[in-house]
Amino acid sequence: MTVEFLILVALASGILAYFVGRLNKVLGAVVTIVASMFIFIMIGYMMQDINAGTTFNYNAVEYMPDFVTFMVTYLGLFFAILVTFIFAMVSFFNPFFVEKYKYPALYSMLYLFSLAGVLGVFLTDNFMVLFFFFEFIVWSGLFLIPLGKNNKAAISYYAFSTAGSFALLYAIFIMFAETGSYNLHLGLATVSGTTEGTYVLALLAFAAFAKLGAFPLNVWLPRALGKAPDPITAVFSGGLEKLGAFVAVLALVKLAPVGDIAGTLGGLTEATFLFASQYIVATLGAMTIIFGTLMAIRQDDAKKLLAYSSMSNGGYILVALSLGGTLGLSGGLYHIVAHALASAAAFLAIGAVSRVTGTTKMSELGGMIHKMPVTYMVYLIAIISMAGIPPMGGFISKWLIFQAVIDNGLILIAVAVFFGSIGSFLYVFRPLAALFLGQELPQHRDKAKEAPFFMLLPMLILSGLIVFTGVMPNIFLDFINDVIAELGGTGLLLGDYTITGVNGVLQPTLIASVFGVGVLIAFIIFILLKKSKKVGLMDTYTAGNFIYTEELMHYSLDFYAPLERLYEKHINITKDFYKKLENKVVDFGRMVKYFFFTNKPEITVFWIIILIGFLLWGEL
Amino acid sequence: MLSTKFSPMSKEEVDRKWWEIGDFFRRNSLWMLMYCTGCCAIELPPAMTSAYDMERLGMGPMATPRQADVLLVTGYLSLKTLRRLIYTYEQMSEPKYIVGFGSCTINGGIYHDSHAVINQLNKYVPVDVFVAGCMPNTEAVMNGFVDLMDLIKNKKANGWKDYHERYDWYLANQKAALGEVRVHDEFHE
Amino acid sequence: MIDILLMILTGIGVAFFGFVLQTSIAGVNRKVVARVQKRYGPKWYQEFLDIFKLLSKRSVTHGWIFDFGVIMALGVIIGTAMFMPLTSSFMAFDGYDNFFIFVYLIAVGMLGMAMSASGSGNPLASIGVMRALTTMLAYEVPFMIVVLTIIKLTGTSSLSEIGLFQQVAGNSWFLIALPIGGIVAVMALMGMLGKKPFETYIAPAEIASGPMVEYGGKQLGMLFIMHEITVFIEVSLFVHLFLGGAENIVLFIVKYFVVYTILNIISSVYGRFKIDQVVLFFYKWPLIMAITQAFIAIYLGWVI
Amino acid sequence: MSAILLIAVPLLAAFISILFKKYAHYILVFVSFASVFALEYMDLGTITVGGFNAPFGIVLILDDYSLIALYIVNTLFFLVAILNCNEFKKVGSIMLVALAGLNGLLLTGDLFNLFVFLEVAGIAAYLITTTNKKPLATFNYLIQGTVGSSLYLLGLILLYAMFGTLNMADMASSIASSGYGAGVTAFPFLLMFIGFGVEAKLLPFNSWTKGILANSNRLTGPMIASVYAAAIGFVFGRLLTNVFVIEDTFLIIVTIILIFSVVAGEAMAYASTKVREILLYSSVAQAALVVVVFMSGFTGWAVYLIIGNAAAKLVLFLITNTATKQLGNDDVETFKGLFVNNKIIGLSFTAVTLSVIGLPMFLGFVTKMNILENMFVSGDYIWPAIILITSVVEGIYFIRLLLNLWYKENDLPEVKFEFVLKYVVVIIALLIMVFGVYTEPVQESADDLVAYSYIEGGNL
Amino acid sequence: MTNSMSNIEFTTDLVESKFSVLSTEVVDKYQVSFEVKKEDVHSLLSLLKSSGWIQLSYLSAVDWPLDNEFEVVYIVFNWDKAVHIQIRTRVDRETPSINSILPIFPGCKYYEREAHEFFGIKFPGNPDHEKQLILEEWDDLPPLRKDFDPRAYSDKKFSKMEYKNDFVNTNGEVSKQDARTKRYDDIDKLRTGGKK
Repeated sequence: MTVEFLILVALASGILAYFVGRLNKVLGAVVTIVASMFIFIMIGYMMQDINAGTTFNYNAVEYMPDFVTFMVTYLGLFFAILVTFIFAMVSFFNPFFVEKYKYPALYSMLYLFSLAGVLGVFLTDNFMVLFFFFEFIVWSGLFLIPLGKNNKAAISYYAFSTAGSFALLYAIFIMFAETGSYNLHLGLATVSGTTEGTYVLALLAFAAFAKLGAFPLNVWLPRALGKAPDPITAVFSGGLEKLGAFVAVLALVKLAPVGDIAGTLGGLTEATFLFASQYIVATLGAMTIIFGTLMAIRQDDAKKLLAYSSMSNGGYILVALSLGGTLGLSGGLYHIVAHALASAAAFLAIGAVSRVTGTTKMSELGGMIHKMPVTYMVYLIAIISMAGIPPMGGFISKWLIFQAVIDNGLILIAVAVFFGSIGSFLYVFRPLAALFLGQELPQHRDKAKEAPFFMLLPMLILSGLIVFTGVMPNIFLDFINDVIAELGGTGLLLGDYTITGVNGVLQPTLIASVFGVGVLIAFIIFILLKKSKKVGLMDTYTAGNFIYTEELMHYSLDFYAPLERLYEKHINITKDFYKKLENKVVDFGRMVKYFFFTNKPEITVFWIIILIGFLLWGEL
Repeated sequence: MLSTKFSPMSKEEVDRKWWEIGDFFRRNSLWMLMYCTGCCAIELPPAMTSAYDMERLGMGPMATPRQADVLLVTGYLSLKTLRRLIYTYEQMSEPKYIVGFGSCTINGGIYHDSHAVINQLNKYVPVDVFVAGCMPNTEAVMNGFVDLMDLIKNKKANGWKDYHERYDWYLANQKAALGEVRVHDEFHE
Repeated sequence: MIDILLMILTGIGVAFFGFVLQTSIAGVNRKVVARVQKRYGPKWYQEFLDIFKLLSKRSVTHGWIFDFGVIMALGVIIGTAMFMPLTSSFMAFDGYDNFFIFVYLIAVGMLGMAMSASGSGNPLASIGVMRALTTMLAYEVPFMIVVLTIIKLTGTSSLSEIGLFQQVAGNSWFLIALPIGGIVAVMALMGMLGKKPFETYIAPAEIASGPMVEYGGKQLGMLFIMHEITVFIEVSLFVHLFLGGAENIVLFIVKYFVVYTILNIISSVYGRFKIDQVVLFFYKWPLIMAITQAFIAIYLGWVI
Repeated sequence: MSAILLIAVPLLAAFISILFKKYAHYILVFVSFASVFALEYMDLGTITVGGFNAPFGIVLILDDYSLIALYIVNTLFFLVAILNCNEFKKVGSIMLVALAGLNGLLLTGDLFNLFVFLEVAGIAAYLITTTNKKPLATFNYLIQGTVGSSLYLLGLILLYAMFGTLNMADMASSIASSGYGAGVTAFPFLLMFIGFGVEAKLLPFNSWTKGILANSNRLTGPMIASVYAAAIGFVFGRLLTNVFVIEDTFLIIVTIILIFSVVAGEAMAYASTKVREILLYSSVAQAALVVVVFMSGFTGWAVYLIIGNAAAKLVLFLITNTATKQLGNDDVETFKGLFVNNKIIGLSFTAVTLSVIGLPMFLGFVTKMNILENMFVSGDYIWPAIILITSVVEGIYFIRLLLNLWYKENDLPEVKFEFVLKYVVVIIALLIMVFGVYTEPVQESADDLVAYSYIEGGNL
Repeated sequence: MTNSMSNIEFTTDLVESKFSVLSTEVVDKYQVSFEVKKEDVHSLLSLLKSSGWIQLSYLSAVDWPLDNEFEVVYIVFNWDKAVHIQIRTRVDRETPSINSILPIFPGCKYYEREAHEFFGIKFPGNPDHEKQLILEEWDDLPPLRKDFDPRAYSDKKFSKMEYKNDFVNTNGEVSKQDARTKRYDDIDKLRTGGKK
């Protein structure tokens, strides 16, 4: 099975989905399920016969240029399996959502086109191919996002993604000018450590930041994810955002870091073992964590909240990858897995709610748990992982990242990392409390019902995997060790069930079983005692007042108001910056228009004279 | 007469034993919900602070009816507060007790002829202990609590059971005085 | 297999010991606080009476999540306590007493309780949860920075090994070795335990005891047990991290008692902060002090 | 067949059409089609007009470069003509003159002759733009065009005084061998550059464009923005590769002008809220880009840039002006949701726009990538950065426009597009897409064109 | 002293110059009372509000059963001059009604509801004035009317403690309760001159 075949399958089935979708909307979406499942399984098969550096050269169709080559590496396969899996899982949602959108057939087509783009990006050794598919994903996403709520989001998505991909392109051309070929590994190896390497590193980092939505290129992410169609949000957060992580791996791991060792900090040296480039990226990653967390705490829209949490988790990935080393790399890569699964599951759960209620605003929802218990459990598991709590996958990666940070003695970065970690409890709890728990609001009481089986299936599979990654992480870490070995590092020391870090041993399976024992004991205590009397949700302590309105008893708006008040004035700096930048461009345009585009020909003559005068003056 | 033979206890007996054990805990850890409607509430601070130190009996104030064991009704009850009192009492988890303070809860006290104040609390909710006086002094209050503990020990503090058994009677009284117990209150809608 | 069973049984024993220890000491402390306030105070076993009374009462439930959250909270906290080393050499699961496990497993307990509280449908409970989480955001970061310093200095995140490190001749307790960090840790511990002035999330007169507003009977009793074990874990963390662990169980109990009593005495003379004051407080001095301490200790090597 | 027919026949037809006024538009269509058709049978080479040999007489050059240029311009002209022949019957004769002028511009090898054709084409353009019914704008255009050509003429006179020749190739070799410093030739070159800059819409000589294009109709829009722009672009290419020597101060001024044109063009388009204004400012930037690419010496890719741009602007202006005529104005607000009921037109519009922005799968992508690649290889790191940054801005406003045109719930604007127009735009869009994917011939021909143009155009 | 007196005089002048005041009473040096006709109340209050009496301190009524009238009292306060003004007006007792002053003092909303609840006065113009405010589910005459007997109501509605006979002191002395009853009866007799 060659890569180009799979890409052609994805493209062809995309076109097929379009035409089927024209006939029957739902059937077109079903095509996406079949195709993405097929591609995921085929990618999975690739695992069997991968040896590092297997190249699949392009020879099937002749009119393409020679440089179109594909290569399956551990790194590429790692990302490809993950993202195609997310695509396959999310595709189950398509038939249920596609009818709501304006162009259902287009939706199905672009969904598969994005999938093709993903394969192309991850499984190539050629920069031009990488860039081609990178942009390909951009424009597929560009038309997917506005199918949701509004199209402003698509514009900022386009602006930042394109800025990112153009930075990537610039870096590619720098390498091309150096080597004369578009080979990815050759190019990176050649510039690594040279002056050009510095620029390439900066540009690739820029691209990664733009794709991950990291500070200061964060504006698009919450907008796009908040407004995109629900399945697309899950795909973006779980899958497409990871393109940025991929580029970050290329930039931070495959290129030698630049700058001096030990960035100095007011006479005290903080980053003892880090190079300046690593420290800068880590600092920006830390800023991303803090901004993402603080913004997520403020959101009222559950999807936007999760979008900001994606941003914050992107910061973790950046911090981990920039620190490098065994712990940093494996922590970063594992965090990619953990976050992809968790955020996809969380977004799907929110999507399932929004399907029956038509809104994702937390202030308009409440008590969904009584009608959608399974969805609630899926969300719960997802957020436990997102907050990095055992026994879910997120804990393993955060444990590794913490150790990497502590091992490097990065105090200020550690503040951000810990802050994000605790802050994530705050924001992930909010949808839980406001959307699923609390009073059951009358406007959704009759409409709401549990999602159908085919929507629950992917959610449950994802939840199962989240738990599995937390209980038996060694299976995944083994593969990550292969990836790290391919990148030229040393992998983690893994026992049968244990993970050995720098300063401690972790036994996730043990934690999970002790967890189980504890819950069992608690359950026995609970069951032995007298049975409780069931009372209604409105029969609560109200200081004796008779209250009949559910909304009054539901605390969901401005959940963290006292905390928000402390920082709300300072939080929008990036947004304001881009707003101002845009205004500056507009002002400049208007100014030029005002000075040069009048209905008076003499103005032009005036400018011509000025210009000639300039020339003569220069000469004299 | 000592029985030498081991005889398995019946279920009722087991329940009774457990109940007695439970009564021991309950009387040694009475948590109060203070419904400070009237002037008698002023007697509670001295009872709680260093002068009389209620905590040595294991008593303490609680914030919500769900957590509390004993409801203190400290003084007169207007119609409006009685509604809230009944609602609060019904929210308490069982076993639960009521202590009525002052003559107002017994016979209306100085408000006996008011159009807005009820005269006799135990018509509407079961009161286990009354503390007489207008207002009762602190020793009387403490004595009332000790009496309540004795009642619990002797299984006589059965007001909450009475409320279950004669609920119709209580409800009829409540309705006669109040009309409807649960009213719509425009400030909470 | 039998090994593992034995280990788990030991763990349950540790958790039970922790519960009994903390509940007794809490009772004694109620007496201590009463004496501070010129009162006589309750019996030393009053806390047991309270808990068993609650377990014996009839309770109400607001739906399955209300019960499930309580079970989850208690269960996870029991599980966490099972990892806790009692002395620096005795623990149920040797080598797995990783600091991060405690910090994060306690969070699961909090999550369970928060979930259950919000599931009751009472807005006061949600407000309480909000405040609890906000408080957590406040105290956790300075504390973690101090612990980072310790882990960086000792090279291990295992509690018992950190304890053993301090027992080596020539090394002093971290409370003394890192005096600024020690002060921060004490403040953070008060936040963790929800002692005044950081008991904002309970605030009985204001939000009717916050998350606990709807609990009565067995659920409240189970939450009390959970609370006692949580306190046990948190105070033990402090003992192991800052007070040189414990060579034997008696020393452990003594250190534990001293720490808990001093905290209680401090808190008994304070009023209560508002929630934003809590956050501002922790992000002002403790955080600066913690960072300063970390720089001094890690990069300048000034450790007493 | 001699290339001179391409100039003579339209001119002749123009005079004939005055006699048969009623059939002028048929003649126009026929002649423009014939000239496309005739290109197939043209012999490559130099034609001396009137028997005077090269440096002294007027020559017409038909090499690969001018052949491609003729193909493009004539085809586009034909499309514009056939789409508008019924609506604008009156300007048939003038259109024929314009065709003659344009063909002359592309063919001529003589600098003074170039001026003549520039005037012919220019006057035809002024007359065509009168159909906008905005006399002031046309007057503005007229004045500026005339100033521009006068400056060109002035520069030419200076050059003639210096080198005594008007032939392009001869001039080039004379300059190379004369030993004059760059400073001396800079002034005449600058005058000529400005002269052409007015026609090529470079800032700051282009204030006429707003008046003309923002009020354009279905004829003038495509005509000026696509056909004329392509022709002027090609001529600019000829001059930049073969005649001008760009050095020192001249280089600085030209670079400033071009950077300013590109940046300000995109910024102005970004600041606009009318569809035609967006398109016209975007073409200002694109025109400057074409000049940049010619200046950098990538003739082949510059040609593709012109092709892509001209085709795109043809489609965009055709659709926009058709819709504007039916909707009354061209505010983006009015246009919102235009494509919801006109999917085919919309898809073509989208494809063409994406190509202009340079997204993959479209011709624009291939062109842009190759230009950038070549620039990098030649060691130029500044222009790629500017191009990429402005591309982001360009992308943003075009995408914003597209999304506005595609997404609206109700109150959709009612616009009818005629059959022929649909065919034309779909075919152009398809071609752009096909050559975006099937890049081999583009790649090869572009590389070849660099070589040919240099030899045959430069060293006659 | 002089200042506050002059404030009172100023006030009196202000009101009496514009309106026909039925009676003026200077209550103390900070308070003055005017009785006006029902028709004048609104314009007078508007005038006062524009002259600085911006706060409606209270609105209530007095029952005059013998005159068969209710006296509605508005108390407004001036923060600059520290003068309270009582505006009194009489309304008919059988169909008590006076237009609401909601447009002048929006804060009167709840006072008027209270007055309606306790006296039964209607306030057309206040859309909420008939909603219940303090007395929930009230089922009798408005309780602050003089013809409402609270004791009878209490006896009717609220059951009393029934004392067993042995609690009652019968050693030839009259119980305090009986004595009090007798005293009340005597007073009634004196007041009504023996008429029932």
